[in-house]
Amino acid sequence: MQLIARNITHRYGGRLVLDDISFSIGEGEIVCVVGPSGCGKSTLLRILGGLEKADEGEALVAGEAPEGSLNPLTYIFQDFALLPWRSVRGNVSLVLEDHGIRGARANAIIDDVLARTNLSDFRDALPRQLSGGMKQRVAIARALAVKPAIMLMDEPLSALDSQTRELLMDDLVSLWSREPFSACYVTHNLNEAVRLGTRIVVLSRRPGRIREIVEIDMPIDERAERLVELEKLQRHVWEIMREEAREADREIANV
Amino acid sequence: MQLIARNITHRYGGRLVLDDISFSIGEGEIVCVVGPSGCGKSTLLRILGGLEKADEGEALVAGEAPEGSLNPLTYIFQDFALLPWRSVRGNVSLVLEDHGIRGARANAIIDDVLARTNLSDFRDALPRQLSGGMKQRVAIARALAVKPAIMLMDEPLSALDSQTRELLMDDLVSLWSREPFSACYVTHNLNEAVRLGTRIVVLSRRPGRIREIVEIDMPIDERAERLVELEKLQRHVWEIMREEAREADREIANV
Amino acid sequence: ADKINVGILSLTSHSPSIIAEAKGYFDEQELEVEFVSFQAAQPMAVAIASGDVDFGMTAISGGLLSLADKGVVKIIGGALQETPDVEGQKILASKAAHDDGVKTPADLKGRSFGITTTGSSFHYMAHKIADKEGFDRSEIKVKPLQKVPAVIASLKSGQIDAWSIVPNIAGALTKGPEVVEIGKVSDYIDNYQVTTVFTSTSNVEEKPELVKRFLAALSKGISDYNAALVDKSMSEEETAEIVKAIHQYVYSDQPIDKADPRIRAGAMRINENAALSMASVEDQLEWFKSEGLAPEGVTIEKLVDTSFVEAR
Amino acid sequence: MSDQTANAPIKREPHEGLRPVPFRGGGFRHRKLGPVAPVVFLAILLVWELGSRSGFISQIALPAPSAALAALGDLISTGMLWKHLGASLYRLLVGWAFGSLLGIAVGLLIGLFSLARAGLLPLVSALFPIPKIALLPLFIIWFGIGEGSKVATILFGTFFPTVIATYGGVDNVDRNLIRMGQSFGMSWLSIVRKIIIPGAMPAILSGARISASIAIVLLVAAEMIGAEFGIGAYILMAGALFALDQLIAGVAILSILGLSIAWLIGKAEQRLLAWRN
Amino acid sequence: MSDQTANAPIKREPHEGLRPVPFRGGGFRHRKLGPVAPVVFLAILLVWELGSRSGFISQIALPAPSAALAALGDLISTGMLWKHLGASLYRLLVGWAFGSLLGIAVGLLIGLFSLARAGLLPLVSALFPIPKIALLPLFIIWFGIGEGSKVATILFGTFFPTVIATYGGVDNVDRNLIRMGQSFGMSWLSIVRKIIIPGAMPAILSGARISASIAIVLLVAAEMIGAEFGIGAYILMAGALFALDQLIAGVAILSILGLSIAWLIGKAEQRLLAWRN
Ligand SMILES: Nc1ncnc2c1ncn2[C@@H]1O[C@H](COP(=O)(O)OP(=O)(O)OP(=O)(O)O)[C@@H](O)[C@H]1O
Ligand SMILES: Nc1ncnc2c1ncn2[C@@H]1O[C@H](COP(=O)(O)OP(=O)(O)OP(=O)(O)O)[C@@H](O)[C@H]1O
Ligand SMILES: [Mg+2]
Ligand SMILES: [Mg+2]
Repeated sequence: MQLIARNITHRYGGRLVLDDISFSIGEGEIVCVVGPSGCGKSTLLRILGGLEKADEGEALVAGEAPEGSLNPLTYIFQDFALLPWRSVRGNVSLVLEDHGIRGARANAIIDDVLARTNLSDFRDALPRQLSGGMKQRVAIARALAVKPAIMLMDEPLSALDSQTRELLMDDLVSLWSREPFSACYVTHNLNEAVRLGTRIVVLSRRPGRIREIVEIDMPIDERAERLVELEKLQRHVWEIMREEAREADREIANV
Repeated sequence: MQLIARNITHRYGGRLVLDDISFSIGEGEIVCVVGPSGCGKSTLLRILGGLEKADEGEALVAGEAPEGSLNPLTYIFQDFALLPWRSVRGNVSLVLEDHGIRGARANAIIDDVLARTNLSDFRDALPRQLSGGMKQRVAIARALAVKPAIMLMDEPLSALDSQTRELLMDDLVSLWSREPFSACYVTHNLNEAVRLGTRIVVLSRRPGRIREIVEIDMPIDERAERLVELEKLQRHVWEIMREEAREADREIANV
Repeated sequence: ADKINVGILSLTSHSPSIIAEAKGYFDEQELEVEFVSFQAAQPMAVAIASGDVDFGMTAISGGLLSLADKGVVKIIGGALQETPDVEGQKILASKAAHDDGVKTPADLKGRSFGITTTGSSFHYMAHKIADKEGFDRSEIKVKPLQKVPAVIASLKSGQIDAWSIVPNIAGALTKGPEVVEIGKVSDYIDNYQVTTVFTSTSNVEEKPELVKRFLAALSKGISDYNAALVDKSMSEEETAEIVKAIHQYVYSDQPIDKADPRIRAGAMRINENAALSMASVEDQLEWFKSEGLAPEGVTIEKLVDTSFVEAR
Repeated sequence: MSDQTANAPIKREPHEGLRPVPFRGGGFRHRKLGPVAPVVFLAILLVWELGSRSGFISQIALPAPSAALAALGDLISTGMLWKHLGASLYRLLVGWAFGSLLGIAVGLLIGLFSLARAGLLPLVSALFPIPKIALLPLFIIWFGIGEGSKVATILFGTFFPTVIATYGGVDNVDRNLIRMGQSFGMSWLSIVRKIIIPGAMPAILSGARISASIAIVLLVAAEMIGAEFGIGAYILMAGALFALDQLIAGVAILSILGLSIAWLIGKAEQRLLAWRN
Repeated sequence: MSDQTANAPIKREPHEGLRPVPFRGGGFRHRKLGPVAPVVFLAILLVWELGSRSGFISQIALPAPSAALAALGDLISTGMLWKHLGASLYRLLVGWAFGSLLGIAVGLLIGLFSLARAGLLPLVSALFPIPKIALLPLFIIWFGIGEGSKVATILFGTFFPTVIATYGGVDNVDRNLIRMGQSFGMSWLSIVRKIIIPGAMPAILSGARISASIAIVLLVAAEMIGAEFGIGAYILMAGALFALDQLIAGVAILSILGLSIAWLIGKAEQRLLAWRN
């Protein structure tokens, strides 16, 4: 399945937030969207996943979702969005219940996704007992449980400390290497973008416009060994963005 | 002035948090303390600044504070710790008032520190109107206003998004280049540590013990051009810490 | 047997119906009686209007007149009445006021007078004193204090100057040093019909037989009550029997030996056969209207049904 | 690595089977529906009026709104409204002001000193739930039947919630701000004045909101004792005379009074807490 | 770049003028001071008792605590305590249970539907501040003099705060959790059942805490209407007889009742909200 943003423009209360955004996400591709604070990245991702309606333009899908996909477009949120009153397994089973999957079938799926995210020992823990990194792993497990065609990830690592972020990036790479998934990966962090993206969509500050789309031809699972090359690429993207970021940071909220 | 940690050991409710930590911070040195979550970095910094008493060992200072230093040991906090009901200048003047500095003398100091942190245009803004990066700049301006001998910085950049972090790191480097300050800089982020530290104290996971002290001989203001060398150093520190970080992340809170 | 609810207050003056029940007079009339206790007369009147209670005894108040005006309750007989031959309500002054020159009710000009609520019988008595002593009603300052105990506390602590109340409470109060008796209500109001028997209009109109049977039984209770407690013409055993019956509802939280004298002290004459003094009722109605405490439209016909008892 | 500039034609867009992403983000959001509230109010009043006129709602169960309005009109035309309102407002203001000031003072003590907390807090918790009407007989003895007992009733009623709101507010002041103050060597008094009290202000104001509505509820109880004038006294008199039209009129005045005070506190919050969003 | 292994001797430590960093982190922390509260209670009781015995506190101003205790003893020995408590608890329980259930239902409506919010919320805000004692005459007509009007008084008193707590709780449910539910295609009902109601539960329970204390306060007002038994009726009767010892005993019972209910709700919170810290 492919996801296509076609000329998406959006306003909030008359204020232009996104201006004519078009790009596409192909099978097995991770498209990273980077841009300064408040440039509309989260809004764009909400529109792509059907949680918000664009003022102009549209989000389109093409092709069939893979066999057995319960929720083709599945989010992973920055703040994890776990129900604090449900255990790890309860949080995963939550998204299966509405599809009528319970009992042994649910258990099989839950066991599988928890094993893939190294969470088997934490089945019965409550979210508050887990570190941030573990919480985000639970959210990833929950997303895997519905067999998504495309994952929509809104700064999945930015609530984590940098060491945990490093660990989770490794986990994401190894998940992808075993079974490549497609994703739209929104982030502030250029390091994440160059480590995970097959393509990087660079947005300007608000109103978000596409400044540049950078293709990265290096296979994702080789990148850990080619950090010096990536460092250069990251510098390049940062050069594009530095002034935008500085201006965005110095904006004063007129509240 | 120098700051010395001598055999500091600390417990919370019987649980060992810091175990026999000793190091020293010389004039004009930035000592970075890195370690996994919950290893006691913040506790150590509180002990160094006299906000908490160590169970064993002690924090010592040697030498005189520079002329006119109102508060030799001055903190910069992760969450900025700005009073939301005071404007930017009100937040800076707060720390002068108790020293009886008001009126024209206060204004001169405030104008100077706001200029040094590029905040002159934001004198009258309230904290809620500012981005995270600007807030931390205000906190830095406030710290500069009391002419500290040594700055104690507790993850000053970790509440910021990575682009803003990049910008603020540049600012810190240029502040340091113009007038070198001493600091104990606590962080999770190895990239920050290798960019700013004259020395890196690497702690193990809780109970925090010194795993290694890494000296970096490269001048701080040359590092932006020698990123590839730093990258290697960062890898080295990460190798020391990776397993510690993974274990710390997988700890379950027994609450 | 017909089931009826009778509202009572925990006062000795409400005991005729209790006696009638204990002695089986209601059974004779084939009435099955359930007593409902109230803390104050006002809610009892409302409960009769709403049909929760069938019969009750209460002083004529603004609330009762308002309900009569709406055509939901009617007075059907008289109960407590001030007569020259028994001790009646007393006018009391606080010690402080007494020392300050309040020796007779005539001195109440410009003084404060405790009442429970606007339009209560206390309010009426205060104004009657003013009328008779020839000063303006507004010169006696009435203080609404909601409840009898509040008035007592205020009087004892000298925060109000005067009050009027039934003799047993008055007697208990004047025993202490804080309160002095300065007069009698009967000197100011002739044949004061203090309380009346009343029921709902629907009972009067739809079940006059029931009302008659209730009054018949009640009358026998009244006779026994007067004989035992007011005239004291009954044998001591019979009296004790009656006091014991009353004790079920009055001062029931106290042991019988403590309650007994209090019950006896609280007795005042109740009109035989529930006879009603129309003159007094008319006077009261007049007063309420003149003070604007009763709706304009209420008339003596709306208020009283004289077909059940002797009206004099 | 190849770059692609903005607005260049999108490559690789597939042309078979394109369909829009289904929308699933609806609901759980509050739309503004302007004139619903007045319409509902008017509808209720209309049904009530018609019910009363047709006799479907019995006179003794509920007076017609027009009757209550007429009673209100009487109050205004005779000028009694201002007398009643004036008396009640005076009691409210004095009782509430002193209750709040005392409550804030005690709340700060409890919030700042461990000893005060250990000694006073259980006392406050034990006395808070005591219904004030139960104490009226005592209040008469303690404070007399003049303004004293009325003001005291309201004062007691507002004191306890204010204490609880205040110490809760102090407890919730960001510990990091206090630590910041200490780290800059600020004096104890400076920290209390410049950090703790402003930080507790939102909680104190929302406590004021609660205590104001408690004060209005207690007005009726307070004016049970020897009050000639006052909205509570007016309601009690109407109840005693079973003048339901006046009763409803009095209750409506209280309700309006409550809404007005809430509105005023809202304004105060907007000014004092302008630093919040 | 040179490495230095842990616990190697520290280089460059200066030896002149070494002095400890001054401590400045004291205060603003709550120490546990175990037995202060009981000591304060006992001290107050003692002073009060001695004051009463010596005549310093007038008998009519306040009875001695021993007298109140004796009255409580009488209540227990005559077995009346259980009769009074039983009657009151029944009213509290029924009134509070129905008030809370209705309140939660209406609160959910207001929280979930814009139309209900626009129509009902102003009504609730207008009716909330009406003092229940003002309505007693009407309650008698509407609900009779039996248990009906007593339960209704408590029901009305608890209904409004529960509505407000519930819709506030629904409003404060993390919007991101709702968005998460929608993004996984959960049905409206599932989102309400599995996300919104559990998310609003802490607010609902703290609303229950408030409404329970309101219910106890209203007990006295409720039992003004033709109650033979009940703690409120007992207090009213004691007030009527000016039996201050019984009055204080009754008030103490209410206070204990309030604290017990608060404790029970605390337990319920611990169980139902075990997922919180
Ligand atoms: N529901 C909304 N109503 C009104 N304005 C909104 C809403 N959501 C977002 N905005 C505004 O739209 C702009 C873009 O917001 P968005 O959250 O998409 O940015 P972002 O790029 O994700 O920012 P960040 O990097 O901080 O996450 C911001 O100025 C924000 O204030
Ligand atoms: N005041 C306190 N009382 C009890 N335990 C505490 C206290 N402060 C910290 N701790 C515990 O001490 C340990 C170290 O805490 P500290 O905040 O110093 O770690 P840290 O290294 O700063 O962690 P992080 O990277 O998450 O900021 C943690 O396990 C923490 O739970
Ligand atoms: Mg965002
Ligand atoms: Mg820390």
